Formats: sequence, C-alpha cells, structure tokens
Amino acid sequence: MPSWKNVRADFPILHQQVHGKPLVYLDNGATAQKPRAVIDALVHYYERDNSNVHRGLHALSMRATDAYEGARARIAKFINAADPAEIIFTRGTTESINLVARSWGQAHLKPGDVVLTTEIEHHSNLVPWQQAARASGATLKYLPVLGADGEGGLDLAALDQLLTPQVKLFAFTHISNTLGTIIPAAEFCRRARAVGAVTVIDAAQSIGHTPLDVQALGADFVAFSGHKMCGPTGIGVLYGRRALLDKLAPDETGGGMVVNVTYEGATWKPTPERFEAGTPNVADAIALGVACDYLDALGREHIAAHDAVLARVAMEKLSTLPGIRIIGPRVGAERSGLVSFAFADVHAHDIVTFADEDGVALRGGHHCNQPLMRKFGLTSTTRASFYLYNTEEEIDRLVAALRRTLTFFVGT
Amino acid sequence: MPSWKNVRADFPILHQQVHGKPLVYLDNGATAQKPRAVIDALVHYYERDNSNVHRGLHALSMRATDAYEGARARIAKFINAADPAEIIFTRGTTESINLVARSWGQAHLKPGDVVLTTEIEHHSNLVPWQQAARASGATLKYLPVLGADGEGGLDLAALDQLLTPQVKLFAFTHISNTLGTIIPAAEFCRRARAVGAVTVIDAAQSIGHTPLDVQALGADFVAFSGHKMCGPTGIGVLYGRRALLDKLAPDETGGGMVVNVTYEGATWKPTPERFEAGTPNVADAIALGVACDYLDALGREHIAAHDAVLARVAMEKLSTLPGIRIIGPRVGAERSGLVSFAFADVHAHDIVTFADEDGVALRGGHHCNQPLMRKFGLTSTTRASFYLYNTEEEIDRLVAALRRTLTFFVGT
Amino acid sequence: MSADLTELYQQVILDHNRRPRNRGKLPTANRVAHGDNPTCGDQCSVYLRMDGARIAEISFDGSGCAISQASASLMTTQAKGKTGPEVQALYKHFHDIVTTGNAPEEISDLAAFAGVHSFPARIKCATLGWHAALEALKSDPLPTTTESHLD
Amino acid sequence: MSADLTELYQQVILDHNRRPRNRGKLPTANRVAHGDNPTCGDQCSVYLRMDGARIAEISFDGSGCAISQASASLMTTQAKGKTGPEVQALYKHFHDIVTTGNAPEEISDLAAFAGVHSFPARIKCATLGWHAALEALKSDPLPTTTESHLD
Ligand SMILES: Cc1ncc(COP(=O)(O)O)c(C=O)c1O
Ligand SMILES: Cc1ncc(COP(=O)(O)O)c(C=O)c1O
Repeated sequence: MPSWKNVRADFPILHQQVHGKPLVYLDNGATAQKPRAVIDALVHYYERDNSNVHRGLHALSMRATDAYEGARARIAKFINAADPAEIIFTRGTTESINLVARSWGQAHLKPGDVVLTTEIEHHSNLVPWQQAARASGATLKYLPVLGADGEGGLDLAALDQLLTPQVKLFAFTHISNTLGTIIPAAEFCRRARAVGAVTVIDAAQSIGHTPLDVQALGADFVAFSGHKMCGPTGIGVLYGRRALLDKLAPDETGGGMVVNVTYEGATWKPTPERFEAGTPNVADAIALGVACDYLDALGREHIAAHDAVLARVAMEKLSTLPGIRIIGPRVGAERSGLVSFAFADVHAHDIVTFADEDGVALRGGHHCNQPLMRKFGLTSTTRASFYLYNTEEEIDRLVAALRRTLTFFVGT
Repeated sequence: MPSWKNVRADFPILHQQVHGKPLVYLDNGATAQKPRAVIDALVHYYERDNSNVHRGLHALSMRATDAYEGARARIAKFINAADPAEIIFTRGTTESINLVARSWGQAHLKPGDVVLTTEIEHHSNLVPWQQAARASGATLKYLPVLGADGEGGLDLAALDQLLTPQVKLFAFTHISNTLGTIIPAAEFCRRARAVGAVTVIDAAQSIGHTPLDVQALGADFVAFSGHKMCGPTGIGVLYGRRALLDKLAPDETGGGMVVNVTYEGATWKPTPERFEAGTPNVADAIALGVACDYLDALGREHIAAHDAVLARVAMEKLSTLPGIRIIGPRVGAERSGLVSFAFADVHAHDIVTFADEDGVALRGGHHCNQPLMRKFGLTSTTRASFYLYNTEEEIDRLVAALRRTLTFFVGT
Repeated sequence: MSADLTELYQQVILDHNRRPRNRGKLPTANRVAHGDNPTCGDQCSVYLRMDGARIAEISFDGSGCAISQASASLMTTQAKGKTGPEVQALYKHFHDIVTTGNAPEEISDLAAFAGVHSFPARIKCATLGWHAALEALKSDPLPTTTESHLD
Repeated sequence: MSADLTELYQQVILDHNRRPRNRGKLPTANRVAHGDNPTCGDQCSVYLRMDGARIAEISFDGSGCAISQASASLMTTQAKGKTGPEVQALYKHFHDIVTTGNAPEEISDLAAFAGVHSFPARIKCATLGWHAALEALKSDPLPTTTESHLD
C-alpha cells in the first residue's frame, strides 16, 4: 500500500543523478513517472499471463482477458462511468479525440453547424476539430481567454453568445497544460447540454491530478492518457456515454470488432469492442488499472491539495525573479500544479539547458499551444509542472537554477 | 546473447504449470511470448529514462528521444527499409492497415477503381478495404484460393485476369494465419507494379518468423505487429516507401505532427512525425527494437527453418489422427509453422478446453477469417501455431491431448 | 480427467450433444430468431410455433461446441409448452447455475450445466440458444408463409 | 558551470546573442526564405540582396534561443560577399563542427559552435539560420517591389 510518507521511494526513476545532481523532475505536464507497482504489473503480465484476449479459451488467454476487462472495469470506477462498456482503450488523449472527431463528426456535422472550442486548447484538441470542420463544412469557433497573459480565464460572458443552438459539439480542456487554468467543466457541460451540444472534455492534465466523476460533470465524451497519470505510454481512454457510443460507427475496423464478416461486408459488435479493432494494448491497459489503484490509495483529493500547495509556493518564489512574466492565473488565484513563465532576454531553451545542468528537468517551447502563444506575443515559455512526488525543496532547486541562468545571461 | 541452446530459458512465461502440467504454448499465431531482454527493456526505460520525446531538452527527454528514434532506425534495419523515416509506429497491424486504407484510400480511390485483395485475408486486411471501397465507390475484388481446403494456394492464373490497370491497390497477406500458406509476395509486388497498383503486405504472421526485406520484396506498404514478434503489445509498424509517404496526408492529427498551427489551420511535419500524432508509445517502441535484436541474434533464417521442421513433424503426426481434416497446404508441401484442423464430430472449442486441461494452449475459432471458413463449409478450426521456443516433444503432447479428446467424444 | 472437466462435460450434456433434440428448421414456425457468439463465430437459430401465449413447438439449428449444442437442445425440451414469462424465469435459473455453479434441487435437468461456471469463457456458449429463444419470443410473428423463407 | 555548458555558451555566442549582427528585414532584399524548427516553434527568416552570383547584403529576423540567434547572426557575417557554392561549403564545415565537435583551424570563427555537439537536441537550433540562408539562395528572385511585401 502506497503512503504519502515515502511516496518518492515508490518511483525508481527519481533516485538518479543528472549531471552529478539529484534529479528534480518538473516535467510532469509532459509525462508522469511510474511507481514500482505499475512497472511490476507489466513484468507480471509478460512473465505469467501474456496471451491474446477475447478469442482464447486456454488458461493464459482467459487470465489475460480477465485482467484486461478487469482494467476496463477499474477505470470505469476511477471516473465513475455508469458502465465499463463506456471505456474505450486508445493510445492516448490524441487518439481518443481523433476518434470522436472522425466518427461522431462524420455522422453529425454538416454545413452551418458550429463546433465550439476555446483559445487555450492543446493542438490535440484543436487540429482534429479543424479537420472535422473542414471535412463537414461546419464552422469552428473559439471561446476567448481573457487578459494579456490569460490570467482572466475563459470568457464566460462570451460563452452565452457563442453557445447557440447551431453549436453541435463543444470541446474544451479540463485543465490548461500551458496556463494551469482549471476550467469549470461541469458548468460548461450544463450550458452545452442546454443548447443540445455534445461535450468533449480533454482531461489529459486533470485525470491524474484531481478527482474526476464523468457523471457529476455531465460529460458526453472524456479523453485522457495513461502516461500522464502514472500509467505506461501507449494507452489511453475515450470515455463515451453509452447512449452515444451505441449509435456511433466504428473508426478503425478489423479483427475483434466484427460480428459477421462476408466477402461483401461486415457487421459490428457493440461498444466497447466496436471501437477496439485489432489486438489491443493488453499489458499497458492492465498496468493502467494498477495506476488507478495507486492514485486512489494516495487519494486524488490529496494529490490535488499537494499540487495546489506546490503551485502556490512556486508562484510566490518565482514572482521574486527579476523580469519574470508568468502566464495564467495570478499569484493567489486558483491554478493547477504547473507554472509557465518567460523572460524578455533569456529564451526558454537556454533556461531548460541551464536547469538541466543543475539536474532540474523543465520543458521549454510552445507546449503544443502555438496560437495561444502567438496571442500573448510569445513564441515559447518555460514550464515547471508538479506531481505527487515533488517537494518544496525542489522548488528551491528550480529557483536557484533560474537565478544562476539569469545571472549568466542578464548579469543580475 | 541469446543462443539456440537454451532459448527456452529466455522466456519466463514458459516455465509454469497449467492445470498441473507444464505449459505447452502453441498459440503463437495469436501472440508470441516475450524474452527476458524485452521485458527488461521496459523496466529499464521506466526506471531510468522515461520522459516525453521530441519536445524536450532535458537529460531524460534526450535519452528517451534517442532510444525511441534508435528503435525506429533498428526496425528500419530489421526490414531493410531505405530510411528510418519510412517506419511509422502504430498500435499494430490493424491500425497500420487502417492508416493506409484511410489516408491513401481517401486521396486516391474513386468510382471505377478496383481494390484487389484475396480470399484468405484476416479481417484486419479485409474489412478496412471494404470500408475504403464503400467510401470511395471503388470495387473490391478477391483473388481466389484453390482447393476444397485451400491446399492449392492462391490462384495465380486468376491473378493475370484480375490485375488490370483498374487495380489501384493490391493488399495481401504474406503468410496466412489460418492456412499456413506462404504467399509469393515478391512476385505479387512485381505483377502489381506492372499495372501501376500500390501494394500493401500484411506481414503480421511473417515478420517474426522469416527474413523480410521490404526492398527485395518491392513492397509499397508493409504492416506488422510487435506482439507477434516477441515484442510488447500495443506497438506495431507501418512501413511505407518514402516517395508515397511524402505525398500522404496525415490520418490522425494533434500534437507532435504539426509545424505551424493557427486558429485557422495547421501545416504538417514530414514523415514519420506526420503520422504519429500525440505522445507515442515510447516504451513499447524501444522494447520492439530489443525484440529485433533478439530475433536477429538467433537468426530469422534459423527461426524459419525451426518453424518448418515443427510444421512438418506436426503435419505428419496430426495426419495419423482419425477423421482429422487439415486445411491449407498438404503434407509435404511448404507451409509456415502453423496447422489448422477440424474434426466432423468434435468442435474446436471442446478441443481447446480439453487440450488446456493437458497444459496445451491452442486456439479454436474462425481466426478472424470468417468468409474463408464459410467457403470451406466450416465455422471454426483448431490451430496449433509454433515459434522458436517450441519443441518436437511439445507436438507429442499436442497429439496426445487430441487423442484423449477424440476418445472422449468419439470413442475411438 | 480433472474434476472440473468431468463436471463440465456431464453425461447429459454429452448425450444432448450426440443426439440433439428438436434440431433443424421448424416448417410451421411463426417466430424465429438468430443468435451469434461473435467471439467464436458460433451460431444458433431458434424456431417457435406459438399457440396463443404458449410454445407449441420449438426447434433449433446452428453450429457450435458441445456445450452450446447440448444447451440449445436441452433448452428446447424445457421450453416446450411454456409461456414467455415462464421461459424467462427458467433462463434466470439457468443463468444463475452457469455463473455460480449452484443449482437448486427443483430444476435438476438444467443442473447439468453447473460445471460451466468453472469455465467463464464458455458461459456464452451455454447461453447462446437461450438468448435466441428469448429473442424469438419477443420477435414479431412471421407472416404466414411456406418453409422457404427460412432458408 | 560545467565544461560542456561553457563550451556551448562561448563568449562569441553570447556576444552575437546580445548584439546580433544584421538583424531585421532588409528593405532591398531580392531573395527571402523562412525556416521553422517545428520541435520548438523557433523561426528564422533570411533576406538576401544578390549582386550577380554574390550576396551583397544579408540580414535575418526571427526568434529563438541564444544558440539559434547567435548562429544566424554569425552566419550573416560569414555569408556576406560569398557565392551560393561558397556558402554551401561553409555550411558543410559548420555542420561537421556542430555534429562532431571538431573544428579545423582555418575556420576559427565558426568553431565557437563546437560545443553544440554535446547537446544533440540543440543542433537544429544552430543550423536553423543556415538552412534559411541556403533556401533563400535557391529561391526565386523577388519581384522588384517596396518593403511592404515582406511584412
Ligand atoms: C495475418 C494477420 N493479419 C492481421 C492481424 C492483426 O494483427 P493485430 O491484431 O496485431 O492488429 C493478424 C493477427 O491477429 C494476423 O494474423
Ligand atoms: C491538455 C492536453 N491535451 C492533450 C494532450 C495530448 O496527450 P497525448 O500526447 O498523450 O495524446 C496533452 C499532453 O500532451 C495535454 O496536455
């Protein structure tokens, strides 16, 4: 059983030196590290149970199938889905969103329709909608973000104007990977439902960081990645409300998702199989279920609280750096456990390289958020993103690394 | 370094008892087992290097990127691709084929065109072409298989008739997962090229079992899965000739595959990034590279020879069973390392359940090959499929299990 | 042979598998439904001649393993003469038996399938014929017709 | 500061980063090309005024890290007065330097970038301006025009 007392001991990767300094991993917005239990689940699967699922009647195949479907049920419980059949395994958030954009988009979007999204979306929740709009002749509109640095959050007044009955689908992020803004997702879902629009929530940044109840949110589709919630790479989930999935055509086709195939055509299985053509990523799905166990043992509300403390401390300490420009919510305002910032005279890449020398892993760039950067007059920021194993001491290491970099480049 | 002397020792999963009997794993056509080196690669990655690739400048991210791109280069070498950029990572064969069927199909197929495939395809190389043909108005045609049990192989004479200039794409399997037939893929590519048709080879069953040189084959696209070649689940490859990939539109869109994104639209990176939207399955790609090392250390020509011996022995011993009907090439003819068979009075599922009691893992069913089964007047067969760690003694265990089952049901 | 396997392949199951009862199309059927087990490709059609609310005649057709064939065969013998709700109630018993392994005394015939519960992957085989029967009961009556439409 | 980092951020690089040479649009340009580093969003435009086969004037514009800015700046000072093939040859040297870390004596100015080879992820930063320059050399001449078309 994991415990907050020695959470860092659960993560083998943290106990290494980078350039002779203990690693400070602050790139959790890109991907989270994996606890021993998740790594062990992979090893256990490949050493004991590995087999193809669904179509097998021998012992290994039954074990693999039980574990795979058990993971599906575990994840359904993790997000309080009403039915495990609402959990579709994908490669990650990006594929989940593409699946909806294509299958749902092709069936429902037509010229004159509006797809609504926001100005703060990750490319993965933006470009697929551009493509779906283009393919269908629908129009893509953006809910604006307020403030020169996005500190005002999304424009709720504009939402009233934008959410017309022409809006067929509203896709928005739950937590911004660049600003750290937490979006009032339940309210957005409620307002979208009022005009009959289907909602798609990009939960990539929230899934591992805060309790998430798809029924309480009232969401139609929710997309997330395993690798950002202590699970392996290569596995993710599309949650869809059963009533919608039951009417949705498959995206990919092939083995495992068909009932009857002739040389003339094929018929489809019900959800979730209909959306999982081919041999699934069995091992990683199982390990994702174990990641859910791990996070729930610590308590997602505690993880959220831990993140919030680190964000507050980081905001306070970073604000003291000369010339820093922090984007997203202001000091004291609610934000998730990440901080993006820029300096006029030092480029993010140089900062990341210098910080790396001090063992501090940061991300510098546009964070798959180019249009938003451009809106702020930036081309890149540096981002520090926290998770359950980070500490306040690590924030001091971050600030020291930044001071050293500033001294080198700016001389202050 | 693996060696043929103690190959079984490399595979932890083999050393277990099922129902009190040592496991005899003969379900390799469905998925192969993993050597220790592949499992270790996953552990090593998650314990030392895990990070998001491409967009990172810190130490872990550079290590992860190097390992991921190193795996791409390793796989390019494995199939003798001219350029690592011709290797696109996917979830597996099914997704690889869907990618071509959609991206290539949408761009090139129009009413009047013909897509040619064969009567022996796996659903994963069949249904996507039905869908592509339907979407474009093209016609799907099938190259027939000869003989009441498919023992005559594909009808080469009919190929002359069918390969008209209307054929824009020819998709065929390299090795049949149901018949064990080995297709003359190089000849098919040559003849397809002569009429200007693009070729798609489903190499799911051949990739781990025989040397495969995409340039020698002259293939345009080749699809395969990692899990059938000692690699992890959830990773596969689409090989595409550079000249074709350079002109191909992306399938999925999102982070990592774009050059420039505005609120109005986006531009794409070149191959392979263009086809890998979102965070890739980094760990499993790296482990797949290690699987290539493993197979090459043993030598794929030796694996093919080993498979051939087991297939011959199995054919001889199985032929002695009363009432057995073996489909595919006849005793003595060339076949890959798998044998599918049926009995008039005992259903495949009952056989698989009985064999499992004896620790022998078999597959029973339609093997994602329903139309072919129907053509043979069957609904299912039992399949024993071999790999590098199987032995002749295991075939004796198989035959004994079948005898016991027959005695029980038929009394002979 | 292990105890589990002996339990699974009870004598009554083997008997129904070797000599299926009420097998084949029913020329006089006024209800029909078809069931698939997509996992393995097994198929089962069930034909009913309803006489008012009761099943006057019943047959099944299809292909599958010993468990699915025997189950469909036994189902026809049990369902004959019963009403829809009665068949529904029987199925509930049967489903309990194959999922838990516990068979109440009074429905001893179906108890032969208790061994299925040790083989979860086979539960779908055991219930295939029942599902088709329940579907047939719910289905619209066939138009009065000759046998040929059933081909 | 580690030896690698000192090597990377040589004085000449810092100097070019702080006081970039030939920065900004070139009103009289008759060739222009644009380079992107899609990995990080860095951008660089290079403007040329060709006088016959030679680069009479050159400038760059864009945004990026110290390495990319300094490299583009230094590139402009090196390319000025040269022909296309001469710039090509210089780039070959430069590419060798940033990928191997070995700098031949005779091209000592570019040698400041030898430290890049310890930071493979930064090679694309160092070559961004060069790529844009080579593209500009290959590009079609701009129609005679005012400055405005370059906005
Ligand atoms: C010939 C053939 N093609 C395609 C596939 C599909 O591969 P996957 O399920 O890994 O996508 C398989 C394996 O199931 C196969 O045997
Ligand atoms: C907000 C957000 N959406 C979508 C994604 C895409 O997730 P993935 O790359 O795992 O598909 C990410 C992460 O990169 C993200 O932060």
